[in-house]
Amino acid sequence: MWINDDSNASTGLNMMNIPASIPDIQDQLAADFEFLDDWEERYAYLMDLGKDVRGLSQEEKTLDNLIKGCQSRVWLTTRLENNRLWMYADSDTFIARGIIALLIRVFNGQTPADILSEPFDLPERIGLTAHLSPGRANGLAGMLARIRYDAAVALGDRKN
Amino acid sequence: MWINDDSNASTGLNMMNIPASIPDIQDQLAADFEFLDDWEERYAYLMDLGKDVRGLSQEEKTLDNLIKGCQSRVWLTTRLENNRLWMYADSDTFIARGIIALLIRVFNGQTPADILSEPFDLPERIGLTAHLSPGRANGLAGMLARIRYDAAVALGDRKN
Amino acid sequence: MSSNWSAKTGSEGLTRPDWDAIRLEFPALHQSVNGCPLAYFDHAATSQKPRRVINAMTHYYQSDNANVHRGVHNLSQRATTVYEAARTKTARFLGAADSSEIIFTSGTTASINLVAQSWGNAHLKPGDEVLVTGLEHHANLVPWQMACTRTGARLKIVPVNERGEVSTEAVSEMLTSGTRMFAFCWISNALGTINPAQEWVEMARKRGITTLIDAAQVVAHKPINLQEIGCDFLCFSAHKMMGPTGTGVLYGIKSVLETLDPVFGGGDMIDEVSYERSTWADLPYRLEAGTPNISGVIGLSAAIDFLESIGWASILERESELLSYALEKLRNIPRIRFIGEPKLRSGVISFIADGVHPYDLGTLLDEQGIALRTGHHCAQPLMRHFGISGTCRVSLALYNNHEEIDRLDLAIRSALRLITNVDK
Amino acid sequence: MSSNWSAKTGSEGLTRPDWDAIRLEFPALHQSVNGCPLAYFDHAATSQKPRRVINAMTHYYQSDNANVHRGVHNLSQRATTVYEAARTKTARFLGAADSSEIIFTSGTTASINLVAQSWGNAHLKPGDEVLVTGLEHHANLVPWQMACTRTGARLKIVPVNERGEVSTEAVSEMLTSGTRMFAFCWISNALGTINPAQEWVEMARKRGITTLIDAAQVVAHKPINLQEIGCDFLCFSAHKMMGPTGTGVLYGIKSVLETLDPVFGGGDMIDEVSYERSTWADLPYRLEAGTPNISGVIGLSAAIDFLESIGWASILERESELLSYALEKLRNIPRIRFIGEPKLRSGVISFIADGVHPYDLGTLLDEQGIALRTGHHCAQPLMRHFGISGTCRVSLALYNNHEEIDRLDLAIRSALRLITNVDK
Ligand SMILES: Cc1ncc(COP(=O)(O)O)c(C=O)c1O
Ligand SMILES: Cc1ncc(COP(=O)(O)O)c(C=O)c1O
Repeated sequence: MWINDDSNASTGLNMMNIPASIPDIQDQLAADFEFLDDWEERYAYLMDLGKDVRGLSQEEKTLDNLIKGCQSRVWLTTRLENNRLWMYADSDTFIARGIIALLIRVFNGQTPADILSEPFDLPERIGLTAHLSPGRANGLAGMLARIRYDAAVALGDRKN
Repeated sequence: MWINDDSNASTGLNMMNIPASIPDIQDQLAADFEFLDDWEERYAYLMDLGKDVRGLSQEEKTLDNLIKGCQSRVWLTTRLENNRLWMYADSDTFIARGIIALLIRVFNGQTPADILSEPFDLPERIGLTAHLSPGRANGLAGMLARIRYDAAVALGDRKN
Repeated sequence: MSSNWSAKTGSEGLTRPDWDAIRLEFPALHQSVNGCPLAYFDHAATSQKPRRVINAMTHYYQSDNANVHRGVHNLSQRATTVYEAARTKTARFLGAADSSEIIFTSGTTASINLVAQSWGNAHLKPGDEVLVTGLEHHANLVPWQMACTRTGARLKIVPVNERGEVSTEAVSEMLTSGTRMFAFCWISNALGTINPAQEWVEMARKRGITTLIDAAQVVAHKPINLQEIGCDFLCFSAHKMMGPTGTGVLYGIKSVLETLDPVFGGGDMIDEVSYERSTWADLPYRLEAGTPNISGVIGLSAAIDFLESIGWASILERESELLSYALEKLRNIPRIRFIGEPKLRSGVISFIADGVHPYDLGTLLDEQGIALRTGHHCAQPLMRHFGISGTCRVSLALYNNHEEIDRLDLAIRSALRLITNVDK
Repeated sequence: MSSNWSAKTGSEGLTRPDWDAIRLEFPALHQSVNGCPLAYFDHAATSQKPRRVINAMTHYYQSDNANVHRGVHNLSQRATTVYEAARTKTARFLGAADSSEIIFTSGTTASINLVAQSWGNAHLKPGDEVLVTGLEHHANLVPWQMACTRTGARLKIVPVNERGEVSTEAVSEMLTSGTRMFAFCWISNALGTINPAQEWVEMARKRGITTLIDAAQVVAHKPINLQEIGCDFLCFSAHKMMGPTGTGVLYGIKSVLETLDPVFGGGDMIDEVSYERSTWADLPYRLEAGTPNISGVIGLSAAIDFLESIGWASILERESELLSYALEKLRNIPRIRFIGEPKLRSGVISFIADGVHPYDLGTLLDEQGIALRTGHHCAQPLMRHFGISGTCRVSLALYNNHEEIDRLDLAIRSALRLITNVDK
């Protein structure tokens, strides 16, 4: 598990470990960010979210799990359990961890079908893409692509 | 000899084969050109002058005698006789022959010392440099350099 | 791509681009030379540039300029975005399968040399044959000579016929079991001959032979669809397609590019470097060592936009109309002899006037503001084949017009009159 | 060269260039990034361009654009004139003995690779040694690794000390009887270290060893006098000296250049081409295959004019003042540790903040409009030497000012505060 146990409530996980819907979590996060109006608060909050990312062991930081397109290094791996996808990740920088944390908040414990079909518009909604320069956006795109790829594989749909 | 025998008068050679001075010949040529005011007449006259250039034999057209910097091919060689330099030249184009003809008119039969010291401003004076694009001017510069180089060698001044 | 040029309605009811308006886009065309309006017929050497291309580069330097790929800061990210967007656009323009098949180089010459060296060293051995045609520009001849010298392979030349064409039969005969590479120009810069590229590639591929197309003279004149052509490599320069100097493209099929070792080492093309050894980055970066010509690539991208804003159908129609007109005019001038009479001809006409050195004719045309090229057009062996040292070459582009061709006709006639008088 | 910038009178009664006016010449500096005015501290990656350089290229495309060297027409002649005048100017700028010693390339990387290939293939054999320093940019390391792999020579590295310097004693020890080539950067792009180039070349020459100087980081900062330095080869890029991308210079002593076979074949570099073989043109054309980056070279020429219009004395004074000011400011920020403390330093400061990834710091600076570079600066082995994966690098140029440095100071402090809060 990648989330501290006491943070279930705020991450949308209920007792059954079934998360809220992807759109709902995004709504919630967007609302959280709405209170922050300068870049310092936004980044502080983002990096703070990143603290929840528990990290991977050295052995799990394989080349296979490394996301291309990140200037900082980001590793991400997933596991399918009861038709729900769980994400495990790490990074060597605070900001990338914050971005992974956002993604994990939204997608952790969701079904592969939902992951593939629900839109992910959180970055635009929280003004992150305006602030997110292309390289960082690239990293984000890489992480999202990886999560969706794993979801597709999980669905048995190997048309990559 | 490179000049048709009947053209001595107009080329500034007197009975003794001693030419007029370099400035005088240039004055004369500049005056000749003054009557021509469009490019057609100027080029017609220039190419006409070129007819006087007698040409070289195949054996004389050596790589050594080829002037660098010409788009058309120009060969030029000189001979020193009684401390006067005589020029022999050829080209595969009418216009280059015309330009050589100008140079030969001015410098043929002059002393190496004069060739090295007298200014050569004919091209500007006849508006040729304005019309002469850099490549052609280059060719002209190459020919002039060759004549002056040979004059310098003749002077025993080998500081090239 | 639909035209965004204010359109005229043609006699058949078709809308046509406003060619006068397009011509106004090219600042360099509107000047006088030696007291006459410039008529630029030297497109095949380098094209003139539309405002859009010039402005794209100026804009880049005025607002986005930074080094690409390695920067965390905004400018660097912006520069990277526009640079990589140009790659994607070029890939789409050519119909490449993937943008990593587009390698930016400094020009056609660099692209061909990269292949001749890297592919050549990996795949050529003594006894192998490299085939080129007798029409090649030195850029597609000398690198193969050098590769053959290095590797012991043999260079063979498909002969040119009296019309300046290379017959498909001759190509077929010379594509033997020993042939490893067939490298040929799609369009000859010296004669304008259009080769049946798709047919030749198909023939070569069936025999397992790698193909390289020199498309330097194609890009401003014909659309390219790599999926149809099917060649392994294709090379061209931006400066011949309304783009800037110092920029070129090497396209290669990904699986083939992947077999290439880098020719140049340096920044951006590495993955890990230690003092002992280095490993290479992925394509396309592996083959792009050092800071690329960022502004040049941006100019290329704008040139693609420009061409597409007019549209290929219009460009093809316009150029073939101009070409027919010019051919007819020139054919009727006494003493003029065409060098090359290919059945399929792009906008190039090479000619000589009997007994007249091309340099003299070119000079006298220049005096009348007419810019054309004289000389061997970097195709000395081809000139030798025709028993001449050079030609006068008129080359056309979409920005030329009928009036210029009329002036060309008259100017050649005056020049020949002048020379004939001297020649008497 | 006297300054043509409206001058201020300094406190010592000396006239000084008006740096504010000079700064206004750089359009890209006057923009906001993420809502803040841009402060550009990434000059070492690529410099910003003055209006004069941008305009020179625009002017070229708008009025003189044509292919060089082979044309009889006016435009082509004009293009040739400006292109060759740029060569002459560059030769003078560097103090070269002859303009044919200046080869235009696409950049430092291409220049060094050209030498590593051509000179390397001709002169290196198994057992020979190539010496570089531990400070090199990948561009002056990877090409030599490749040359050594090809020829069987060995690559040796003069170690870097803890201050980020290479000692002359170490160089002297490693210049052995087996050394054929000593290739080194005059100024390190990663640390700013200035190497005693003249002394090193002298040492090498006395032992008959060929020298190559990577001057990429020198050209905008120090005058170069080749007659004093005495190196065999010197390489740099226009884009790091206020000039455009895609343009570089390879200088070589004529007698040494003459021993080089061309690496690329094509147009312009040949004398005679037949199907069987080709002979090469004279220098410098022999090493410049294909259409050169004409507009790029014109931009380089304008960049030289620009630098000379300010004058070296003023530039040196200005940059050393800015450097001292920045060093002092940064040194006083808690948690900041300089990587490299060379005694002689050009306008580069590499640093890390303990426990902070350079990427995080760089990102948070970018949010404040501060552009600096983070990462390995194409010097991975050097980073490994310091046990780090990268640094933040501030690099300065004559167009920076004190206010920007003040903002840098405050911005780093805010960023670190933010990170420290998270880190708790
Ligand atoms: C010291 C040094 N050498 C070589 C290079 C490579 O220059 P370019 O990328 O322009 O070829 C650079 C620039 O990144 C450099 O700083
Ligand atoms: C057919 C052909 N191939 C190759 C080239 C070489 O192009 P560049 O000089 O831009 O490298 C040219 C242009 O001169 C050409 O016309």
